[in-house]
Amino acid sequence: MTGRSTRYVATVRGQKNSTPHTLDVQAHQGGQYSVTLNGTRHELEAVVLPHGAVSLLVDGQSYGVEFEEAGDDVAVLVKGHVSRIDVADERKLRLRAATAAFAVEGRQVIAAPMPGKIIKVFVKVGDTVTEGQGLLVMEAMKMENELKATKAGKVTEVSCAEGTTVENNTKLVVIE
Amino acid sequence: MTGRSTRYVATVRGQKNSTPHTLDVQAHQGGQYSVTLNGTRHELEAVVLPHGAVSLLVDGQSYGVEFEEAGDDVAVLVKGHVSRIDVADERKLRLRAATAAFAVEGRQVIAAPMPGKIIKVFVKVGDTVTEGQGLLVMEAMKMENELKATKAGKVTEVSCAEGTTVENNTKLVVIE
Amino acid sequence: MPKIRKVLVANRGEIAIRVMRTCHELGIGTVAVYSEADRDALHVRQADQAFCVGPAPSRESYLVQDNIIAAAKKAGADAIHPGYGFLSENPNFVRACEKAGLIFIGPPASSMESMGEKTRARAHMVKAGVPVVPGATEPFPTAEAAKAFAASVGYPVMLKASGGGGGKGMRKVESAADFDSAWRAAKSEAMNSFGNDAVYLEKYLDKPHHVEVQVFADTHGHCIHLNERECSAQRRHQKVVEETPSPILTPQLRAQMGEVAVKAAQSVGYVGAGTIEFLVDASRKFYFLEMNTRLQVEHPVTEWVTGIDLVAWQIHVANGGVLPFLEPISPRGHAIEVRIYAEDPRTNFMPSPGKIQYLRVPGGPNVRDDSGVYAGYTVPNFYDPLISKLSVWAPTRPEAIARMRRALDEYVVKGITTNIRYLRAIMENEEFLGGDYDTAFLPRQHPKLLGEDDPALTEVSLLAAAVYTHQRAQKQARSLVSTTSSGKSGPSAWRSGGRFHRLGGRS
Amino acid sequence: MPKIRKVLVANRGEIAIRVMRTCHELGIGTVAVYSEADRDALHVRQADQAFCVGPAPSRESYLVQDNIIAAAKKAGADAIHPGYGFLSENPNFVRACEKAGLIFIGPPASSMESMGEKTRARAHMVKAGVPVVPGATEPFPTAEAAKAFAASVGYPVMLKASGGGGGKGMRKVESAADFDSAWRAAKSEAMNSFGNDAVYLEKYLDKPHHVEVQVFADTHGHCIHLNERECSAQRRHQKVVEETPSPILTPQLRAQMGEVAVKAAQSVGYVGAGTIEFLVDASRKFYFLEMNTRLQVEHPVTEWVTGIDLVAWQIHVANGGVLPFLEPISPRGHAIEVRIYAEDPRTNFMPSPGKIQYLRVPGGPNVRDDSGVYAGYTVPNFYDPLISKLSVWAPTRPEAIARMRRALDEYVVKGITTNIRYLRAIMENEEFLGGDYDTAFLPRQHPKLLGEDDPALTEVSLLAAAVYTHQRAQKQARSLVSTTSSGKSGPSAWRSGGRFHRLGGRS
Repeated sequence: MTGRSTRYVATVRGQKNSTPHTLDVQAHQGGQYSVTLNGTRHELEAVVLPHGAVSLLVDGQSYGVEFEEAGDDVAVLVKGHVSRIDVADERKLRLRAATAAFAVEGRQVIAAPMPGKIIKVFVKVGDTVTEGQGLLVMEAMKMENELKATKAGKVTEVSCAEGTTVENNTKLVVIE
Repeated sequence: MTGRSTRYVATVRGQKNSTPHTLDVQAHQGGQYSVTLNGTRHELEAVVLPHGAVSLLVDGQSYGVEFEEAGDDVAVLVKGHVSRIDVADERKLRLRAATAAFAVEGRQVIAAPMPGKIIKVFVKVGDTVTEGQGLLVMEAMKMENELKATKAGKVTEVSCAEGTTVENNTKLVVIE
Repeated sequence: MPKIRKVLVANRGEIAIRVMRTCHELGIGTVAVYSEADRDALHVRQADQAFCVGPAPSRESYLVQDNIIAAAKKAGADAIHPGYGFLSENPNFVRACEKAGLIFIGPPASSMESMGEKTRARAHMVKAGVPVVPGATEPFPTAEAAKAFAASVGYPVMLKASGGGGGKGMRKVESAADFDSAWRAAKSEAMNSFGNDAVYLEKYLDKPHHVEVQVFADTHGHCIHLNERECSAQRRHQKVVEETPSPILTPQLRAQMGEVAVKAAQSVGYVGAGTIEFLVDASRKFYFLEMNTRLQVEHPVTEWVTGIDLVAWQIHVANGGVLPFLEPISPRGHAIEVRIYAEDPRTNFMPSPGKIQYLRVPGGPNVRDDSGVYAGYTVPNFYDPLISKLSVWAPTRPEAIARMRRALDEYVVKGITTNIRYLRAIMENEEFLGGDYDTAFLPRQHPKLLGEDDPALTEVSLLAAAVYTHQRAQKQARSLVSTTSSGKSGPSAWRSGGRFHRLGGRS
Repeated sequence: MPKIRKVLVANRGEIAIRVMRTCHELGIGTVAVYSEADRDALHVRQADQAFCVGPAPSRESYLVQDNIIAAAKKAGADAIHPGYGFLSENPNFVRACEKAGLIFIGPPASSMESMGEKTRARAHMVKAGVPVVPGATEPFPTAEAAKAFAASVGYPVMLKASGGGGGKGMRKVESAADFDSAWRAAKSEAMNSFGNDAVYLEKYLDKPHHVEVQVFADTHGHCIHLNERECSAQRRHQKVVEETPSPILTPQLRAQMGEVAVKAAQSVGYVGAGTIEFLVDASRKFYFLEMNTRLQVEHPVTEWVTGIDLVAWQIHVANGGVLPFLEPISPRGHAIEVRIYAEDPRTNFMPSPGKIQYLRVPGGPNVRDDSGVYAGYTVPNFYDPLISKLSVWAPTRPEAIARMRRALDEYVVKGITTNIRYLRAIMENEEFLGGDYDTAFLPRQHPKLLGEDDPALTEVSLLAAAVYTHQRAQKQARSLVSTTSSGKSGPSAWRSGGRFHRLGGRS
């Protein structure tokens, strides 16, 4: 019960109020953990089920939890509720502080969210688009779906043509 | 459609009338086969499903089939119907003919059909038992189950003791 | 009368399985047809026999009449059940079946023709004295003519494909400014879906409910109704939730609508299972919308409250049988159905085909699952994204809603994104609970239905993420120290399980 | 009256899940308890909260009253639902709950005591004027005394555990020669199962049917019956198939038995859900057998034909509510339940614990699955081998049987041996179809129920085996030729899928 504990700093992505949370994790035998979150200590027990989900008991409350690694973040699914969380240990935090100056604003890549057929392309390289503007229409599973710009900018690349079939995740349009 | 065909001789185990059947198998593209059984030609199409079963079409009749290798035999499960079949090609048949003289009658090993606890042992080494005679009682899943001799003979080995817990497939009694 | 002994089901997915289930119970042989993309689909295994009818695109397989009929002849089937969609409302196919000596399980070609094209159906109904929505009865040759007519009945108006159904080729137009783009979209969708780009328009009603009446007719001149279904929870005119009884119908209104529905069916010499769709406006006036001349997707709710197997009745009527009951049946209790789609409500309901890694369907009292998929199955990209219909029954509407919530909580589909959480949100939405939700309910409540963050679950997620990260770090440390000590893994072999998709939206 | 807000379910498996489903629908919180062997069981995840109550053996976990009550207090539960088995019929546990300020969802300790011990129950019933089977009312001190009594009432006789139920500790004795071994077996099983080796005996009746009546009583003096269940399909006194209505009951007999059942329950001041078991002999005389003072395993068939959620009624009554209906309810249609066990009918129903590799439960109209397992779950060795209860409803008995056949054909459990095929054979057995099957039906028909070889399927098996062998030989040949060409596998990656066990019997 008195093992060494490790400190983590976690931030929930995409929330209005994204204050970092401090968590101290102490591992015991048999998948049991004590975790202190914002000053309150919780007893956790985690069991991995055959299909990959984790049965998690938090102070006796029962949750089915699934994890997915999303870049540097961990995505957590619990009761249909999805959070994307950045969890950093102290070494990682120091590293980040050192490289923060080099961070840049990313460009926006619109990729095919499913395999399908390109029905219509509304934009060409050089066009200026506003947030929410329709870029192209794909057909999949008998439905036509419009892909929209998620931010304003200039179209720098259009890598699909009307009438062609594209695979999942194919890059279609780039906006900068 | 005119590929080379291979001949097999198959015998269904445990049937009253166990005449060997002759089968000529011709493989085509995409999991398709022509098989001639006792002079009648059948068109087969086999697709392996994600959970290991095979979806088999025989002249358009649809069957879900499962296979398990059981020693030299193939066990086939179709619509709840289990057959254990010996399938031999010509090389195997020649080999068998050559070694047939050395075949011996096997001894009978009674193994634990499930993990459980030995409640009672009725026999000891040297006892003569008749077919169907009770050898021992195991408890598993709250039920007591009697294991019986599947043929008459003499007990040559008793490798379990009352009150002990045994794993699945543990050898318990040998009769010769 | 010839007895039906073997039925070819000219469909796929859940409805093919639904029809085969009844055939199986009746001791009738079943024949599946499948496209090249569907060789491993569940309906192929559910059937006694199965024949390939062409490549993946429906137009080259499930819609090729000759291939379907050839399969039926080869299999020795004596009847064809069309399910819904595909060839189910195609009178030419009915005639082709008859010519081939096959019983078509459905209405005669003539009633299909009378009801198949919406403008013709309207004209028929007007003649039969059935109330219809104010609007034009003929497709418009040009956008200008249509626009002029829209101005005369007043906005908003609805554009509708003359040859269609299922919400395809339909567009609501709020004002003259939006007319042109809506007109183009409706025509193009109509052409793509039905091979016919004729479009007409109607006045859009005030807070309309979509309420439909199930009718059933035999070949002996009997026709009854089996009560209504409330189908106002629609998205792009695609039904999402259906229930019966309708929360807004009085017994008087039910009886009136039932009577009109029977009259409508009789006026076109209908036979078999059919559905008369009505719009019921804020003043509870009802208007004929269209008739679906086939089994409806949402038929299970009617089965729940009547105890009738509608597919068994279809076969019975096709065999020349007399309807088992000749009086309307009072509904018993309340039933709700939701449609589980492989789609992502957060990205404008984008379809999400892919492999189902894990599946657990709900069970227990009065829960019914009609699905066409199985664990390990890859939902293909070529067909409708409907993977399951979940329906429940309970003595009262609030109990049925509570049961549906429970059933949705139990439903696990891993590997692809589904609308299960969105459906769950509908079952908690105040407007839905109130019962008086019109056809604009889903678009209106959309942001709410996507759900909000729950602080308690966020806390659990933080704890879980910390433990996950900690465990991962420990494992990495261990594997750095001793990569040679094999066999003995840690106490709890964590792994990132099956994928759950589109977690944080696009990036 | 205190409102129940959170229920601890002192059970595991399908019944724990059954109870939690209703709690969930009622908005009542749920608490699971589990043994160390059950940490990954489904009921732990189904619950809102879960607490470990001890090691795997029930006597050290599910039967430890203090641990259960401590978990309830810790979780803040205000009531305990015992399910069936375990502590469900233990009056001391009822008192312990009361002492701890917890509502026990079940009858008062006093009615349990009056009905719990069979000999005492018989005496009570004789006093209340309820007909009982001829036999002794007290346990026998010695085998000799019992044997003498058996001779006096005449063979065959039944030995029964005084403290038991569920077929444990029961033995039919055909003649004096078999008496001693049966006596020993019954006493030892009684001791193992109930910690009490008292055994009594009764005359064995001619072609008896086991027909039981569901009763329900509230705390306001109301008591009704909810019709009967026919449970004569038994093996070693373990029910295998149950149905309602009983095919052998006339409406008169139903009314009579219902009346007697209500009288029996009232005579012991009963509250909640209970079942009066009767034997009905060849002349249709009926005799009180025993009362089960808890929810019965086979309660779903009653739920099907009445539309009532019996667990919801239990909670309602425990909350002090008045029964929602005070008149008997006519059954609607017909319902059948079968019990799916992890056992092998071919090896004397040997239990077969192990890992469920793949699971697909049946769906479609009027099929209900109550299971306590999931794909990937390892059925442990410590508890009852019941893995699922499958039940169906249809308007008539023949339709219900056809539906059950269809549902069993759809049920796929891979990795462990089950009795599904055996259950399927029951649904085709002439005697079962006839409806007049007594309690000796299953042993009598045993060889037939194991099934016979089907020549058509043997032919398919031969073809399949040949193709399988051919494919395997080709693959071996290929891998001998080029073990280096990786990535590109054959067109159809055959593999010997999940195991299916005990294929050709033992060898």
